[in-house]
Amino acid sequence: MTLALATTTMTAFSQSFLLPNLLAQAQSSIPQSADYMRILPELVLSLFGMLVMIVDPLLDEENSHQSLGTIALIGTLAALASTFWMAQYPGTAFWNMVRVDGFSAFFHFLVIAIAAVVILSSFEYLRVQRIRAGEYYGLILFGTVGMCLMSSAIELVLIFIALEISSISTYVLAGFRRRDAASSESSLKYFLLGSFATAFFLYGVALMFGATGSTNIDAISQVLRSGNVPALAYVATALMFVGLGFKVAAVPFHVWTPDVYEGAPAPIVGLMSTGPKAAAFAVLLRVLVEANAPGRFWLLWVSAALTMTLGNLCALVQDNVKRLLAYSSIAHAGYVLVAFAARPELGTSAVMFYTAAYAAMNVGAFAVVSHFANAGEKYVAIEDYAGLGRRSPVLAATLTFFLMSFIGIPITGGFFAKFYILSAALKSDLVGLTLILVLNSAVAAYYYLRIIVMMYMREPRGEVPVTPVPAAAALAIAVCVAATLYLGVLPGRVLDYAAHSTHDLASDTATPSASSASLAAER
Amino acid sequence: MTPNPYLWLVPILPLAGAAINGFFGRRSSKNAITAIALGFCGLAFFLAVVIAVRFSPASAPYYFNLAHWIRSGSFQVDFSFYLDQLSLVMLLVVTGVGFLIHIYSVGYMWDDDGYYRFMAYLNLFMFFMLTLVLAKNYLVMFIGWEGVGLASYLLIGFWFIKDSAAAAGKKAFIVNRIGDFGFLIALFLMIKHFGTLDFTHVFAAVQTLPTETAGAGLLTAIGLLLMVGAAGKSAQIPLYVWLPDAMEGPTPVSALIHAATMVTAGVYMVARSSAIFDRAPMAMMVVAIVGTLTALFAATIGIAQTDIKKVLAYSTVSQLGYMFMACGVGAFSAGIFHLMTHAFFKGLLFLAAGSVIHGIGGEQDMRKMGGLRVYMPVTFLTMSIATFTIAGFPPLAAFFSKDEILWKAYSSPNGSWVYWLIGVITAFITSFYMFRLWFLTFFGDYRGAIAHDSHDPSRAGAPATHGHGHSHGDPHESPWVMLGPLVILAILSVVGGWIGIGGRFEHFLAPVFQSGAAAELAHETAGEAAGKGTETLLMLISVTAAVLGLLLAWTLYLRRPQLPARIAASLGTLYEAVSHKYYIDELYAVLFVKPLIDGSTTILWHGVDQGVIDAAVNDSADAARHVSDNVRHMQSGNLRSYAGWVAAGGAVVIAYMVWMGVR
Amino acid sequence: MEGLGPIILSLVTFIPAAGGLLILLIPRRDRDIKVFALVISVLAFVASLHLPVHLHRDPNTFKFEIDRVWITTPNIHYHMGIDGFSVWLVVLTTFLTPLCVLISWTSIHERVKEFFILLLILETALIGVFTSLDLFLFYFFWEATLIPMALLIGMYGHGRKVYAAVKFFLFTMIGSMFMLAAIVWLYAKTGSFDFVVIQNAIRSGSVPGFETASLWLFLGFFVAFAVKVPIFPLHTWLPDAHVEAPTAGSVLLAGVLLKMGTYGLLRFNVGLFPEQAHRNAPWIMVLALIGIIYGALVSLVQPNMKKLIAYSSVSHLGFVVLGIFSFTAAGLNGAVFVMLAHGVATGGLFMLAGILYERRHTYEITEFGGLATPMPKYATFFLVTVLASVGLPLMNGFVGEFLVLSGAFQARPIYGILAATGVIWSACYLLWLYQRVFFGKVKHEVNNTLPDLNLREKTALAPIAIAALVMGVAPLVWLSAIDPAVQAALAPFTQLASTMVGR
Amino acid sequence: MVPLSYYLVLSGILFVCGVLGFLIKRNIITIFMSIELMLNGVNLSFVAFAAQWHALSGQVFVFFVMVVAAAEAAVGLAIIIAVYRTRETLNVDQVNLLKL
Amino acid sequence: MLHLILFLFFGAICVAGAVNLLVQSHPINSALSLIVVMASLAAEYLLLGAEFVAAVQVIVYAGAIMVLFLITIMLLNAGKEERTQGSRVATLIGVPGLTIGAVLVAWTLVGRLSTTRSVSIGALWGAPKDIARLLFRDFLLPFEVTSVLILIAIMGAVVLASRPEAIARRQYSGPRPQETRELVATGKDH
Repeated sequence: MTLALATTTMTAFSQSFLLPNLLAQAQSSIPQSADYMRILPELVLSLFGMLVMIVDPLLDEENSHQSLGTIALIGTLAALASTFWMAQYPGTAFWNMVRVDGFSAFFHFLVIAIAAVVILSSFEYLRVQRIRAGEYYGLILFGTVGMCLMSSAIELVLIFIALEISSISTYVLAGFRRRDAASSESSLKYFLLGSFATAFFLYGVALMFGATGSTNIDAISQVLRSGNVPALAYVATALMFVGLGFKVAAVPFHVWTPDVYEGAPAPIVGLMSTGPKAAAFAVLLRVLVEANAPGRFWLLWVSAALTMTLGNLCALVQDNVKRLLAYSSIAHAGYVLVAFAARPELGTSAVMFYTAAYAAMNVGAFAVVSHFANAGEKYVAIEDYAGLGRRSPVLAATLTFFLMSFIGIPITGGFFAKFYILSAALKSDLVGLTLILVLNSAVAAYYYLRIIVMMYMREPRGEVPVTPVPAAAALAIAVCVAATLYLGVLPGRVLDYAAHSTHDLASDTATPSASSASLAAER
Repeated sequence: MTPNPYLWLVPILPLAGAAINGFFGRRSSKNAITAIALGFCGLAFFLAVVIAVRFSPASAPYYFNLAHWIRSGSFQVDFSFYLDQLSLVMLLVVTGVGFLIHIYSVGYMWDDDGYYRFMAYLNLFMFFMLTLVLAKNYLVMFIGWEGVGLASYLLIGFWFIKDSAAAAGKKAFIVNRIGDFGFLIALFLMIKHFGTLDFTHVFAAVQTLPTETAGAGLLTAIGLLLMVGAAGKSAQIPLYVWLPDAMEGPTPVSALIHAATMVTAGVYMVARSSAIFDRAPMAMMVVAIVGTLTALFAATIGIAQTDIKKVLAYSTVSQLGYMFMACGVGAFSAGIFHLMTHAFFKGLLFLAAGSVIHGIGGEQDMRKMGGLRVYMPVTFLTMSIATFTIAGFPPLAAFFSKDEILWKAYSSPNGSWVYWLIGVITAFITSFYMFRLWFLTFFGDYRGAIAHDSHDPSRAGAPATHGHGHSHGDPHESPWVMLGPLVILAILSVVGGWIGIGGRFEHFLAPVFQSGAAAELAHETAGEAAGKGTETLLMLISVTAAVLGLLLAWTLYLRRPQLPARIAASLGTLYEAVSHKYYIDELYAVLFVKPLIDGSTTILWHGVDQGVIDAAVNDSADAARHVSDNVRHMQSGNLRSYAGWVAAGGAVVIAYMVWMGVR
Repeated sequence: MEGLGPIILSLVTFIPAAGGLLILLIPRRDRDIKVFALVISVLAFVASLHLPVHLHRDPNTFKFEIDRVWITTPNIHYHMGIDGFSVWLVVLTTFLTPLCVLISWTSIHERVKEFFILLLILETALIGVFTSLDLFLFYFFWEATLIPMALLIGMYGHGRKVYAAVKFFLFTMIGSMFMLAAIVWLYAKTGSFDFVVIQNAIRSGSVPGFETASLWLFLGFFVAFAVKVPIFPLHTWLPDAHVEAPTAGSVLLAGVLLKMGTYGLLRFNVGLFPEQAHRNAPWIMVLALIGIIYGALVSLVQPNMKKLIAYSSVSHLGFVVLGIFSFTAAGLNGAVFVMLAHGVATGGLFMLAGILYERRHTYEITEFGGLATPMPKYATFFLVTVLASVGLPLMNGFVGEFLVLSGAFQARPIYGILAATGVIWSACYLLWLYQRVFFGKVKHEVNNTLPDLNLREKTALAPIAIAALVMGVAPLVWLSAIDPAVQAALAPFTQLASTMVGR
Repeated sequence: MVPLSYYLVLSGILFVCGVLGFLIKRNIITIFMSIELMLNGVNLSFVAFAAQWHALSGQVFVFFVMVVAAAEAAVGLAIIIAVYRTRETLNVDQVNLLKL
Repeated sequence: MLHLILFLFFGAICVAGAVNLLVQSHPINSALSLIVVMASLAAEYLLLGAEFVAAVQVIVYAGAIMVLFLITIMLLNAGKEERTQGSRVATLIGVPGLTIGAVLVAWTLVGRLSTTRSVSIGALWGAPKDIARLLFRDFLLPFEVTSVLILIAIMGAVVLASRPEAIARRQYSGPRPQETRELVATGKDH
């Protein structure tokens, strides 16, 4: 089996690097070095992914976790570094397949960082849960490639493929807790519904292709901005929204989220609730905003309202922490959709900031949860957290910090994230949505508070063990805390960057005023 | 207006005494305590005398600004003191009588564990009372006003072990608060319309206003509200209820606070505000009516009381009624005159009664007394003087003052013969029940059981009343430290009235009551011819009334002691009602207290607070949880259902978009 | 000259928090921790005294201002400063905290370290609320008070502590969310969080769409503050929170936290939206009125000492709101003064109740009676505090209430009259409480053996009694600082107010 | 001469049949098949549009879609096997441990 | 004309196969009918002049993918599916919603389509050469990226399809997790 793997790896390797050289003769059909620079992080990631695959068979199961994890970590860090390098080469590559701009660089960085932290927090988890490391890390790395491509692709087909890469890898990762029926079930549900939604998305792409004769975002936006929009484009947008709405868990396409999050391994939940979601939001921005999809305003308005309300409502009575956080992630997706409904030049930066902040706190929260869950993820009920504040104060404090960030208490990233969405919404006079958002976040405070109350105000239950936090997980949590705090105390730099790259997005497209005008027309 | 830097010392001295005793009394010897208390109080008295001696009508009034107190925006109030003829009289009365009663208390309270507390409280009371009297503006007056209320609260509840005493104290404070409420509103009106509370400025402002004929007006409102305050402090209808209960306090307290000084504060305040009342005839009339009714009403109750102190309490209420009657008809000077004499003889009465109670071991029920004149001659003598005085026999003090009041009630422009008639009837009743008391207490033979049996166990907590080692056994005379004040007061209640002869007192006070007095004088010169004749006639009538009262009491309680019971029987319900003070307390309980408590409990607390607001909060929380519980069943766990949701949602989205497209 | 100038304010604000963080490092020896906490809080108090001493009297500017850029986007400044309104509230906070430390000396047995850390952090947050002039900073401190308080209630309380804590948290949270929306709107339109900037922008009418939005903004702020005050229908969290909270918690809750609400009304609702404030004054005053009478009546019948005091706070703060919305000099002066007086008096009452709880572990009034015999010193302190709370002249309660009432009376006589009945009610419920607890014979045997106050408790209570007396006798010390701020606040109201009095 | 819309309608029918199958079929494998059916429908419309726009890229998309479909098939069937191992059933209605 | 007939013929087969897939209760039959659909689709591609696609359709879909399906069905020897009533939502909400959506889409496709140009055989110059040009130049990146996709698919298949006991035996120690689903999971281990 490993042999087969090795061979496939080699073929893939050869495909991705030798072929271009073979084609080198045909002039004007040679990818320039700049082109490779513009997909440098993807290249690095897949390189290390293969490295993991190769090393895996050489080590014995017992102590492969550490070494493989280290390799994967190094890979992500290298990719992270290469992101900066990539950012030096703005522009399109591979014949208008990908565009490197502030926007994509931002999401590259975000997604890879998430992957890095998740890998870090998985070190111990894999040992405790007895999960094979090789495929695990490999899949994370390759999945990250997909996410990165999602954020930079400007060609619907490439977007589709990237989407599939990230999805399939997460389908598999969700089912990694092999001994647990829940895990495989979540994997199945995720897979079937995922491909179901992807089919919708694909159909949308087809219709968009039919309506505009192209699948390139720029070309599409040209058509869609030019006066008369074909009716087909509306249907296409609808279908694509269904597909992407599923990926970002917007009501009523959210149904998969709680089940999948509950069944999947905790660190993976941390990954898939942030990484693919961030990428999906990026795609949504490209498809809806950059391509200036028609008739999207009320669509977003309603689904935003529904999403946050339903998410919070359901979360009120959850007793399983993972499930509770799943619903909360639905609610947060709703908050982000509010920003989508705002005027693009305001909303986009808010979206970017929110995804970043949410990633920081959510990955952190799940890192804590996954450490505390223990073998077989036995302890994920809220009651198991009773008295945590007394038994391991630091862990409890960090979790409290993340929960505060969820609630949106100042000097946490969550506050500014919410703040920016609010200000974007208010600046574009979405008073109704603002009120719904405000009420929602007030309600949401209740169920986050439940956990805090459990940890600090209830007596410990004896049988729940508390193992000391291993170094790697501690480091991961620390990184998340630092990030959340940084975004909460000095959001300036990130925000400037987001706003700036919003200009990229807006300038790639026609003037933002045009699209906002089209929005205004829809009200 | 001439400054007098000593004014502020008068109140401060007793305060110092109170502070010293209050803080260190617990650990210092009784002699030290006595020295401190009497020392500072005496100093105050001495200072008052000095001030009085150096008082010259020419340079009056005196004033002194001690310090700023409150300032907000343009409105400002200072700690400032004021001395004119009126406050001089009050000053002397308060310090003098107060000092005497201090001395008396030394004897009366010596054996009480709380001796130091008692002395401290008394001094504290003196401080507040003097502040009240010497205030230059209504707010400083209000300090004293509330302060004496506090002092009386503390002193009534002095034996707090007794629930009745504690309750009485609370009652006194709260009823007073109701009066103060009116007082406050009056102050707010002044602030709003005059922008100041300083007497001189307020009155100056008032002078510019026209006399209000048709009742409803600013001054009338102020006057009525002030009267509410006065009624609270001076126990007038309908707020008199606290005073009888206040007798739970030690007797010196009853004498000092609830007879001589504090309760008269209302009269003083009304007199002080004469400038306002003069221009609010409506308010004046109300004052007069209230006073008259109270006088009669309280007197009738006094008939049927058996507790010696209760009798005196109701007589106090009724005498205060006289004073208000006087003020109400514009005869402020007469009111103050009676106030002064009343301070003497009523203080004397109480002290004597105290000495009686003290002498027979804490018994207060007159039916258990009798024939005490042989046991305690001095007390008997002084008591008799006091009784005759209050009954209004010439030439004793009350004769002049009461007669003055009745005459003014009849003659003054705002007066009428009705006031006079009721006044005379009251005088008759007064003399009747006072002599009833006199006969029951001192004549006949001693009806009390052996003293220590007579101890009512409920008094166990009140050591002073039976603290004497030798108080057991036969009734006995009190020590001289107690009798001394009695004698002095007796002398005062004999001669005290003479300064009023020929309207000297009135002319002395005239500058204070400018307008009012002026009016009266004018009126007198007019009705001079008729005046003199009628005055003597009325005088005779009232004296006869007093004599009749004496005779009646003599017949009923000395000659034919069995008669009262029969009369009581024949009167039946009426007697019942009278002896139960017309059930007023019960009425208030039913009308106000109970509804308040029950209403607050059932309607407000359990009803609104828990039933509505909290319920709403919790219900909405439950509702949210319930909704959430239903909504999450959308999450059936079945894959096809999920697909169904997705498909349906997709359909909705498509439908909307198609509509957008074709629109 | 403003002495230490701008540093002092940050110093006062952050000394406690710094101390709290230092406590983290101290090993878990309870005694050291307590002593250290005491030292820190006293230090903060001493430092804070610098403020009133060197406070400028000129009305129109903030004093000890410090204005540094914190975050460029969004345009957030570290902008602090105080005026007559806030200066005494700061001092009040620093004054009460050492007493809280003393009072919880023995009543807190476990998790002592956490307790004092929370306490000190809470103090910083409270001071911050009063000192910050940047709306974001304000909101931050506002929220920051929430968590330590909720934890104090939930971790160290008794009975249904969790219910109380959650209720407290959610009530405030929901309210402050609306405030956040309003703040964000202001930022969205003016591009600044700075109080002064926004105020000027509004006054100069240079805020787009303000006319239409102002009512909603006003309400947004109002809801947040009304919950905190608490104004009548939103008050039900208060009794629960108080009853379950530990003594120190109650003291700070009643003494300072509630003032955050009234301070907010004064600073923001009145300061930023004068017209709206004026337009909405009638119904707000009605609510305040209901609060006064309703709170008093309900507290009259409470069987639980702390609940009784809690409801009395509802009544007292009704006075504050009434005074604020009377828009008269007397009213505003009085309102601020009542804040301080209530802070001292009610804080004292809660400390006393706590002392009793330490001895008997109950607040039920029926459990006591006749306590004046076994513990006279205690009874004396209690009496003094009660009298201060009842509003006896020469005690701090009187001055404020008198001013508020006269102000309200000038604005709307009938309101003034109705509110003045509060004078009667307060006497009723407090004296009745006093009678039931202290007078009569000792009903329960245990109460005979109760020890009287010890030195620590006396040192904790003496400042309260002294302050109550001094504030009553020499209120000018406080008023003279408050009055300029009042004049400044009333400037936009002069014609409005005059028309009102005319009515 | 066949109007383009005919092809599109046909593709639509296929797609709908796929969705319908997802909704009503109980056997996981069959459900997965109906997903393939949906993809086929999409492919048809791709090709049809390609014909309409005379753009070959449409056909290339079909190629990619097929590749993706193949990959999905591999993973999907593996997942189905895993599920069958733990649950010993292929009936969707019985795969509902995770709910609410 | 002929063209239309052919289209209708293969279209009819195609739809019939699709419907059959739905009505058949045994997976094998469904699979076979799916193959029918694909084959007839290939014909439709030919009609649209996409020879290359048609070829790939037959090779990849009918050839590779369906074989996988059949193998799985055999492996798990899945029987006839029982008609359990697991979900009302699917039938009550999903199906009607689906129909509505379908109708609307069809209506847009037919009615509002910007152009209803018709196509005839060989209308496309779809020579494999041009397609190759597209694939290896314009769409080079997606082409390469699919390799990553495939790699992932293989890894996933390997991980998920391998038996968990392999790991379990080697490393497992300590008590069995007690939860019910764990029992379901581990019930098969021995």
